[in-house]
Amino acid sequence: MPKIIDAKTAAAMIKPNDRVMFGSFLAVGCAETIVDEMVKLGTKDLHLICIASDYDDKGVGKLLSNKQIKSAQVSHLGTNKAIQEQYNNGEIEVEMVPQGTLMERIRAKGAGLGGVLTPTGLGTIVEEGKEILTIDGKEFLLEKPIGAEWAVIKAEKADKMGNLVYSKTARNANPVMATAAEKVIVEVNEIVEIGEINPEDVITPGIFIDYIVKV
Amino acid sequence: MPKIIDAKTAAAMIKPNDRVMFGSFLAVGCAETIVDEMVKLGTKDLHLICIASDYDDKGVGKLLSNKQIKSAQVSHLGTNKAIQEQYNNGEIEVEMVPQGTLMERIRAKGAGLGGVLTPTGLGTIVEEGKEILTIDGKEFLLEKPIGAEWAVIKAEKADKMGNLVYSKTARNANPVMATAAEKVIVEVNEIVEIGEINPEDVITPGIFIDYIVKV
Amino acid sequence: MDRNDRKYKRILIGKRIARELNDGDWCNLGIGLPTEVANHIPEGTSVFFQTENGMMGVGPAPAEGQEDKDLINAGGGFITALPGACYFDSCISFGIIRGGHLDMTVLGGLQVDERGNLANWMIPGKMVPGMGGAMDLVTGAKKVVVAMEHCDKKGNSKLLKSCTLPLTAKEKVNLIVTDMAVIEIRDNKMYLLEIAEGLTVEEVVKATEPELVIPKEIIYFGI
Amino acid sequence: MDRNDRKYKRILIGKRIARELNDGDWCNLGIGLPTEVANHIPEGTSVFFQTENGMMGVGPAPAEGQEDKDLINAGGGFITALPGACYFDSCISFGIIRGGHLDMTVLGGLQVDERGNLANWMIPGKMVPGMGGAMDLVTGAKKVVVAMEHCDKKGNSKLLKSCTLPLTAKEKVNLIVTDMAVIEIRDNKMYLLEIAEGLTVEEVVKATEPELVIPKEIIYFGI
Repeated sequence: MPKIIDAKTAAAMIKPNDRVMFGSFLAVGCAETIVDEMVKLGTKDLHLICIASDYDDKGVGKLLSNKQIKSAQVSHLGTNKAIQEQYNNGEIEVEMVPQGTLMERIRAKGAGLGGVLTPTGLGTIVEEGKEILTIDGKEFLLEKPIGAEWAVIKAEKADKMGNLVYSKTARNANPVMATAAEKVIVEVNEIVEIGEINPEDVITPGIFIDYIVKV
Repeated sequence: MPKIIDAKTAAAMIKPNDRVMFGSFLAVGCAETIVDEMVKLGTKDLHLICIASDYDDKGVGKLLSNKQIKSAQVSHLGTNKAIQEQYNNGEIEVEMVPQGTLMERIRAKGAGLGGVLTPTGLGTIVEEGKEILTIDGKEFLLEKPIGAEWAVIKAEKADKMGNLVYSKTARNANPVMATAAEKVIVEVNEIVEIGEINPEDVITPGIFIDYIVKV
Repeated sequence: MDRNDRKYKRILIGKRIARELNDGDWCNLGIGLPTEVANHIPEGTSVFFQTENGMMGVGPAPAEGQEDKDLINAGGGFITALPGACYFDSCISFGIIRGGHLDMTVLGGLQVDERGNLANWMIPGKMVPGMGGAMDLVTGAKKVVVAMEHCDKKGNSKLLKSCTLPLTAKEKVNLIVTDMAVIEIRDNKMYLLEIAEGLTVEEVVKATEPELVIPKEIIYFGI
Repeated sequence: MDRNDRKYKRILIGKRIARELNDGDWCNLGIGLPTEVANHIPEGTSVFFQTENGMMGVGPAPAEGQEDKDLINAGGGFITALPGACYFDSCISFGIIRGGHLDMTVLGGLQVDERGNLANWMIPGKMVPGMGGAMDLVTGAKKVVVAMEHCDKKGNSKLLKSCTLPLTAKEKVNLIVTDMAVIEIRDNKMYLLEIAEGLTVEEVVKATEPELVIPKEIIYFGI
């Protein structure tokens, strides 16, 4: 059963050099309260795993503006000046991962796979340094799992067992990231009693959740 | 948008030598009405893809009892005498696939992957004839996608766009199979108007569905 | 409207691409120019739009004050959900994209070459926005349509013999619709299908770096 | 109850395995003997049971007449859903299993050897029920416990130096609980942890093919 903690406590558990994945898509579906506490605390040298780097003043972008990220695996950083600058200055190491490949790599970690074979990225710079396998006459890139010490995700509602439901497009990468980290912290707008979420509606089963933070 | 057809029409579309995947787990979540019409029609030489072979008189087992299956990929056949007999007599070709591997292989097809690397089956007869890859010092089996001409699935309810919701453990392999076949036929207990299913509750998006059969 | 007007070009391209869509198609529109396509779906044709951040059934932008902070498209713009819409996570969303379930995807382009290579995600030393979902979309969709202006600001052809920018995907583009022409890519060749009203074949050929296969009969498209 | 009684053995094994579970654990119980474990969870301990056909939070069998045809466990038996239960598809279910998210899985066994190899899914030329989810469970769960009788019907040890039947998984078994003993497998050795009340160490050693590492102090378990 997950522990219910506050955002400050959550932020303090994350240490320098930890890999942290955030479910967020242009700051929608982002655990903003926890991000704010992380910014206040200022823990540095984090490795960021996220779909996009969001905005300079919104979502995970705040951690970039505050120079807390030393490296990142993202699919998009066009909406964030801080990371573009730090990237151009060599202050941050960035691996650009196609969004679908990023999702598959995270899912692979969560589902115990050693990797997946994907056509995305073939013939592009994404294939650099990667093994290419030919399966039944077609070429595929071998993409390896991506895991993390922490997943910091956002959901609409949790019951006390950690079963989660989301809101609209704020769902995005949150469910898959919940499967792929050693510890998972979810920020929710509402905590309800066990049994108050219809078992058919649960998107993320409670087994994946370690900590719940209520906004 | 999917077509609404009757079970007899559905059964008649499936031709000899077609690969057909059925969502069913010991006959729960099985499109029984379509199976019954397939038995009446008697189309032979089908390739069956299913979690289990169900029972001789229930679920996909009825197709086996009626000798309509020439080959099968399943994870379990212990509850079905017909397939055990036909297997021992050499009348049917069976590939035993671990259940989780079966799900990943079907998902791989549906998600455009060339294969997945899994530890399940290592050191067992499942690894026979398969490539073993070492990723970061750990061995994995390379498992290839499984697709089919047809997925015949069962859901509780569909709207007219093909968005589906399921009932309890009758969900099982139905959602993943909906992604992996050239044509998908769903048997449902109820068809509702577009907009009557909450967009948050949809488990299988309508894009995957070609035909709806109402019981 | 002036043929050189940006808005004219946008409508011209969007309207022409809309005609590629069939009733019941499932489609993903990229950020920018491609979104114009949604404004020109012929009456009586139902097309369902995906946004790769996790939804099928994208509706028009909400009225001011009606925005839902949890409901955006892949460009970060507020949207609405049409009846029959559904939400899903990014994994399912890219399963739809990569599994070949989309009938069509429309993307912007920096360069397209005659082998169907597309470059649209980075300019080395300059802009590194990242590929986002573009590589997956171009690799996975059944039909890949590029919507872009025919020439860059300096007047150079964006249709090339060989792309010089880093690729988004290799040999995947099926159709290019520009403010000057509709061009199909097949067997490593560019086939001129239609030209914009008011232009001549010679003007299109001159503005295009690779050789164009010219049809016997010229078809024109307009707004 | 007689120590040779099947029901006695079943309770003895189930009760002992139940003690391996910690408050809040997530666990999968195989068909047959392992299901007995659910009947012996210590009071005050919450354990959540998965059924791999797609549910977390398995409750006891329903009262007669209360069966729901859509609610079964992996053995096909009718079950109920506890408060906090949730349903998911087989892909997510095996993601939970293979991704290492289950604290423990309990399975029956035909043979276990001192390297931790398990055979429990087929007898060549005889029974071919198939592995179902067993290979995934044994490969993926954090702790793998085998529940079985110590000897077969002929009195031969089911604990072997080397399995002779086709394997379910290689070197994955952590603990064996039989009607005679609790044995841990570590570094390719079998460590005797406890013996059943009424038995002597000599009797257990005699009934076991591989060498057992005997503890200094003998602990007994009973029902």
